[in-house]
Amino acid sequence: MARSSRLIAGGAVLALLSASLFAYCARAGEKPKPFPKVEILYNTLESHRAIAEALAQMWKDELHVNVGLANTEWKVYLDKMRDLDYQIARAGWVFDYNDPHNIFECWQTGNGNNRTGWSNKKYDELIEKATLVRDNAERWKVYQDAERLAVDEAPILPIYIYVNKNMLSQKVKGWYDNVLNTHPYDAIWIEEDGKVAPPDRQKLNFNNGAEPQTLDPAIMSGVPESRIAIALYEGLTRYDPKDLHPIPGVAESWEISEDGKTYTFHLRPDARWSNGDPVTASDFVYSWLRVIDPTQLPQPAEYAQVFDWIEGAKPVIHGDVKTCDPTRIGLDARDARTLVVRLAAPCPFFLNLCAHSTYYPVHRATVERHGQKWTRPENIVGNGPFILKQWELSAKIVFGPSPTYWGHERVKLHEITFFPIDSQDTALNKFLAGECDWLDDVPIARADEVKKNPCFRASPFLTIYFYRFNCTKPPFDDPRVRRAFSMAVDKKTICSKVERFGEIPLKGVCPPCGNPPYKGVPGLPYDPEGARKLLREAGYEVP
Amino acid sequence: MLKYILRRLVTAPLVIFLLLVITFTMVRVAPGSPFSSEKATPPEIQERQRAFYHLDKSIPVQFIYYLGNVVRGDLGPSLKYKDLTVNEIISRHWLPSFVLGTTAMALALVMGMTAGILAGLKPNSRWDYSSMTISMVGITLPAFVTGPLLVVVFSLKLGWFRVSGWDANGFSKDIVLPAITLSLPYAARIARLMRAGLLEVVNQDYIRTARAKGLREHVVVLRHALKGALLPVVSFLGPAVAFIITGSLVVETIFQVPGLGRQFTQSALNRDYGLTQGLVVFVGTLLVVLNLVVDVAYGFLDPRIRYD
Amino acid sequence: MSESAPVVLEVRDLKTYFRTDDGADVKAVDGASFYVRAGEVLGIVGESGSGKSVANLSVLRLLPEPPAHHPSGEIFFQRNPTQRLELLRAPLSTVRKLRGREMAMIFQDPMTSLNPFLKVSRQLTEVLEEHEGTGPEESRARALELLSAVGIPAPERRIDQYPHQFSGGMRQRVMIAMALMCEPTLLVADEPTTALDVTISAQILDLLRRIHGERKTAIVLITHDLGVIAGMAHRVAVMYAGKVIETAPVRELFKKPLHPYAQGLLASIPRLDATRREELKPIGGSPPDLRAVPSGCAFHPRCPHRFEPCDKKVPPLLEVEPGHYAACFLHPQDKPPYRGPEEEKK
Amino acid sequence: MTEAVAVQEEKKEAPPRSLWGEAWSRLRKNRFAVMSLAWLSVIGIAAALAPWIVPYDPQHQEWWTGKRPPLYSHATLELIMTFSEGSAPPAPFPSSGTHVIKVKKEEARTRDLRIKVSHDGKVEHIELGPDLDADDPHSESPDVLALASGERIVAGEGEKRVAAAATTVEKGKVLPEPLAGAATGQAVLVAQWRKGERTREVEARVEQGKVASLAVDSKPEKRVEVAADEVLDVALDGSPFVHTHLLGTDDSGRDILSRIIFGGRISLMVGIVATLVSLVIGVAYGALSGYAGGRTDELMMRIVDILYAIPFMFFVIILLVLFGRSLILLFAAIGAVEWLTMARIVRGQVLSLKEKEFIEAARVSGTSTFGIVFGHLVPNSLGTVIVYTTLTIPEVILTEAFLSFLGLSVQYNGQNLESWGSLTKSGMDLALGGFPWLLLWSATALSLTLFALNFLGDGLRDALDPRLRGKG
Repeated sequence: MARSSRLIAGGAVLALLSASLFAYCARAGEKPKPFPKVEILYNTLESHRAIAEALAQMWKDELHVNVGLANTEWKVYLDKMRDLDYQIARAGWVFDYNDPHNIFECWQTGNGNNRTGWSNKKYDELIEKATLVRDNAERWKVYQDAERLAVDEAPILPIYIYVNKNMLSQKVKGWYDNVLNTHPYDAIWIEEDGKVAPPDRQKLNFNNGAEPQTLDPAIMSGVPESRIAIALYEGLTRYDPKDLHPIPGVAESWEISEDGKTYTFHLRPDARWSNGDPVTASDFVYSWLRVIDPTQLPQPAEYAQVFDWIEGAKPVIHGDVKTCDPTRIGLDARDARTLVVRLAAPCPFFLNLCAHSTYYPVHRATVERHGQKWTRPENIVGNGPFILKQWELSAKIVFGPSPTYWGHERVKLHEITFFPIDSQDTALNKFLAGECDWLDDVPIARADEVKKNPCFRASPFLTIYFYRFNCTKPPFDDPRVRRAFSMAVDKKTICSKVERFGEIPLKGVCPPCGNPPYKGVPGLPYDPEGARKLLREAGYEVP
Repeated sequence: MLKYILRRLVTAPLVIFLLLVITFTMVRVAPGSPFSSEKATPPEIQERQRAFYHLDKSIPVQFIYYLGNVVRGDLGPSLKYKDLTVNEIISRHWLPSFVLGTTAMALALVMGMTAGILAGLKPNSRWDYSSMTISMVGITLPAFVTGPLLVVVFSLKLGWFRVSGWDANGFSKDIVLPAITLSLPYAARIARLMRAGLLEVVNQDYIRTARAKGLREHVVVLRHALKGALLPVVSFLGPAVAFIITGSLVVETIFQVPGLGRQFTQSALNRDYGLTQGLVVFVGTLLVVLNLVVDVAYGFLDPRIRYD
Repeated sequence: MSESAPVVLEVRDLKTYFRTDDGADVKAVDGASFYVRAGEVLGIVGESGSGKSVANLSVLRLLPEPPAHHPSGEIFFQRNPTQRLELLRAPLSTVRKLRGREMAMIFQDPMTSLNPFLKVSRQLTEVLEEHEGTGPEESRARALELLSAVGIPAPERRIDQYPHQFSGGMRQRVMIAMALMCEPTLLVADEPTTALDVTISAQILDLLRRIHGERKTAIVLITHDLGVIAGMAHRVAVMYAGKVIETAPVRELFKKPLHPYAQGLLASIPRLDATRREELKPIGGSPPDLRAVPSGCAFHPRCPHRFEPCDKKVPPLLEVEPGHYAACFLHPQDKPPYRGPEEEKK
Repeated sequence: MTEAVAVQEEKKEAPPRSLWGEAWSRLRKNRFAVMSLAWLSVIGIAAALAPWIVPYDPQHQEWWTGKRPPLYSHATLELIMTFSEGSAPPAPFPSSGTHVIKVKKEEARTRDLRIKVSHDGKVEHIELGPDLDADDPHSESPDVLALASGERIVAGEGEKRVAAAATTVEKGKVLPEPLAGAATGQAVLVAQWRKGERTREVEARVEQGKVASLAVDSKPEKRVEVAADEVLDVALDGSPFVHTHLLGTDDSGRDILSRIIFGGRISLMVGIVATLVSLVIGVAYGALSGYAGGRTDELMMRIVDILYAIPFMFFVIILLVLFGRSLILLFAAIGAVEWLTMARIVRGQVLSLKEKEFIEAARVSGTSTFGIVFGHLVPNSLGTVIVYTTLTIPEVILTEAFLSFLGLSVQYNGQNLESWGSLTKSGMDLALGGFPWLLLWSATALSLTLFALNFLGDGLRDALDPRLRGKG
């Protein structure tokens, strides 16, 4: 230690000397300027910090750039992103539905989720064009052109594709790894000794990670809420438990018009609310209008823009038309069992949207009778496979099977308990003690221990981790600089050493998704030498 | 005495009003909006949300509006938990905090006073050193270390308790580990205060008088010394009780107790203005009342104090 | 006072030292001897720091040990005609049983010597309950009786009050009542009037005198006030720097003090019976530092008569006149030394 | 014990020892206080000199050596080193133990693998470097590894480049030739570094601890310097350059000892500066309030009561959120909260002091109010203030630890410097996963320091408060 400390001391002196010499030379020379100090913005979490630290070191080692870290609290971070008050900022994107459009639309000029200041007319046009293409394979080609543009200009630094980090008790069956980490409860059952367990032991304890903010599908937005919503409600379509393609839900069949703009849904006759009322087409019209028309909901719906696709809805949602005239919205309950939906533009993934929580129906009479209190356990009426039995705030929410659900014979689970445990350590301990059957996340710090556990299930997750560059301010207004920074990052090391669950390095801007799977373009390579060269080209001094 | 209590109760609303003014401005000046989220919401919708919660008005108008509701006992809506009002959130979370807090405090008193008396009676003895060393550990180890360690030993290894959980009906085995974790630092502090108090009282003239009367040592301690030595403990208890029963963020997080403690920081981090303000009003009121209770208890302990 | 009355308490060559932090000893009492007979009032007089209180606290073993310790000395207490106890070496539990029951103590400051947190009734009755096992009602009756005996008006009402509701004089009366609860054979009054103002002080002394008259309790009266001694004591012991330097029947001492310190003390107080205006003469210098007591006679640095041997040798306590002992080289050194009450009788 | 008190008063007059001198001598007798003082000095000096004494850069990550136990050694070259013929290389070299061999593929980009070989020549561990296995994300530690012919191996006995035939390396088996030479032969260091645009190689042959021959790009050289950030690749045969991590490494391969020393810097700085802030505000406020007395005093104390009712953590969190997470702000925030108690204590002291004669005297002699308060009252209550200060510092350090739990750790100069609190917090998470030393060291450092501060505070109180003398 003594010797190495002397080494350090000597090193520090020499480094200082060489640095000052360097600075002197740089000032004496003419063109190449030293690279300014760069700050990485990230928020609160330990894992974000670990990645930021890794990036800082890589940029320091490979590009000789002085990098600082700025940890901010979540809401401040969001503000800074919105106001483009950052240089490089960490970001993530959880896909709302299984289609590349979900991420590609983000980088269009003026999209609220862009937050990089990057704007490329050609890209915008390509994305617009893509929505008009009905065949997915054809559509993918358009996206690939767009992705090439995005890769080349590098408004973002893609890092990796998440993996689902589920811990699932081996007695839980009918649960399948999938890219949205969505697991319909009507498919799940509990097995004991290789046989289906008796009904009184068909119990699933799940850590949902947070207390739901609301049980009203119209205004819910988060993952914990949607996990509860798929138990309580059912949309026109629902997800196939294995590969998540839309399968009949309340609608037993549908027809799509030639131009892809008119959908005619036929509702199943045995669809019932939990109070026994039939689920009708006008229930859907009421529920959807409730979201579209801002005057109807007590609280504004955060996710209302998912209805933008429906004819006449967009101007109402975005306030361009002040009063909502229901007849001008493309919804038509032709009879109790037929719903006709007209879209403003063909939406290739509209059937996926129909399984989204904002598209779930609500029971009109109940909502009108109880107002804001309709979601209380004593009032709530749903049409899903389960009904709410008990809700202890911040402790647990308990569901039982709904006897009026059209497919109630399929449902095997007798009881589902959702815990709102926000401490991953506590949740993992709870799982290890057998008090919980399924977790959807585990603490990174305990990766080594978790990975040895046979209950651990890792699978690709349709969520990406990336960094945004602020393309409006120097030095990152220069695409060469952005490319250089991207090329100096060893994603492999980050995936295997910083994150440790087999995260997959993300090359382009979009992970494989959709049906048939979208295959992205090759991204920027890991090439420190090339990165240095680019930086020099951009006029910066690189030793 | 009654007059004194009344006078203090009259000034209480003033204290709470000031508290409210401070928090009200602080949360609104703080950067970040309650409605910003990772996925962008169109500005029109955010505008609509602001209007719904009256956040589009000027701050004084908002304040007057809010104050009117508070006076009527309505703490308004929560901005995050959209189905619930602040009144509901507080009323459904305070009990676990309260039960846990009082249990922990009782535990802390028993452990702390025992250790403190043992140490104070025989200063510089083995008893003194061992109980003071143990209480030092209690003070110096943060709850986020002791809590998980207890879980590992008693839940995972021995399987005596559940890792987390809370019985809605109140008491159950689940309370043991969180109560111990929560009580340790308080017990330690009480032990030290108790010891110091005893050492001070034992040198008083009236203790010599008691000895000169030929009283047995335990009578001297329990009857003559303890009451005086308790005074510093009691004045510590005032704020301590308020904080312990309004919940400990760390312990509630580790053991997932559905209490108020976590709401406190979470509401601030979420910019849930309504809940933050409501909690401040609630805890502020509690604090004022508890300080009053402590002062009155002080009066009972020390007959020399007169309130007029 | 008859010389044949039994000796209740005898202190022989008592040394009480306090160990300080740096290991040195503070010699608060350094070889003091005195005794008191049944029914007798012994006055102990001296400046602050002369060791008079410490000596008596040692008698009741009320000093915390450590730091207090006793390199030498014996303290004999006559419990009854047959039982004589040596207190310094007796188990503390035995001494504790004597406290309050057979030896009671009244302290200097009535403001701090009563427990402010307990009602007067509690503090009185607990003595009886502790020693005699008397029931609460009987104890209370006895307490009431004593409270009226010590002159507290409306004892029925006042017994349930707290000490802070009493005036200083009243508190000292309570202290006295407390000391008398078990009818002790020996009462140590440690400067009982120092903290009180003059009129109250006179009342308390009256009370003590009356109690002594009625109950014939042996009293050790510690004071720095010779006037108090003159009015109450039968015999006097003068202490200086932890030693008794002169002891005599009260009249002898007032008539003819032998030690220059006692002479100085007498000269420094106004005498009510003085026939002519005398000038008050304070003693020069200041009391010695007990960690470094002057060699020889501790008083010699302040003594107007000091001469050759004073700073070399410690003068022994000798019977200069019959029954009048003094420790000073001014007096002939061939007199018999002090040997305590037993020797006297022979 | 009136006599005893009198004795003490006399004692003070006789040998003119100051109150502080006496307190100091009493403190010295308190074994715990002395031990605490010693520990605090060690920690304090270490923290003050942190940048000069830490063995490694606390922020430098070496991901391939994460979460290693105490005393773990590994090979890397990242320091500036001067080699000259005949002298000893600048680190323990060679030593016995395990070996790391690097193999380079015949490609433009640097790719490497590490084979850890135990002393008996068996392969203990095979690890792939970045990008070597780009096609398979899950095979980070293969059990068997095949090396194609034509891949360059930058290691070997006396040779720096061995064109290997196809070779298979297998866990638990003896290393095949020509790799085996690396494990047994004499020490040869091969380093590549960048000088300007060129990549150069230095080869140092070490025999019996001394550099026997030196060559740069195969040309003999007497002396050569290699700077840390220029090193591209290092291979050692025989024994590795030993980097010993006394307390082990954390999950990113950073040296724990260095991090703890730097952590102490943050924790102590937060503790001391925040306490000083509270001291300044509290003393001034309390002294003025106590000296003014009457209605002013009552009003000022009422304000303190009101501020007491503000839930403390909430206040700090809001402040941190409001103004960003700077270290300075944390000081101010905590200090601004902690001053309340200080003000009450000082006020109490001043209330009792201001009735004393010397204040009366100062007033009569025309000293200004300011002069009386800060010239007489404050200095005379210093003892109590110092005691309280030593007890406030640990409180503040714990508060900072608590904030770390919330993820509100502080930032300074754009670096994430972890305090003991946040080291303990992150250590706690990892400790549960089977890496106890990650918790142990930081928790021990934190606890011992808090221990010491508390003991010192107690010792000071006993030393400064004569009433407890003889007892304490």
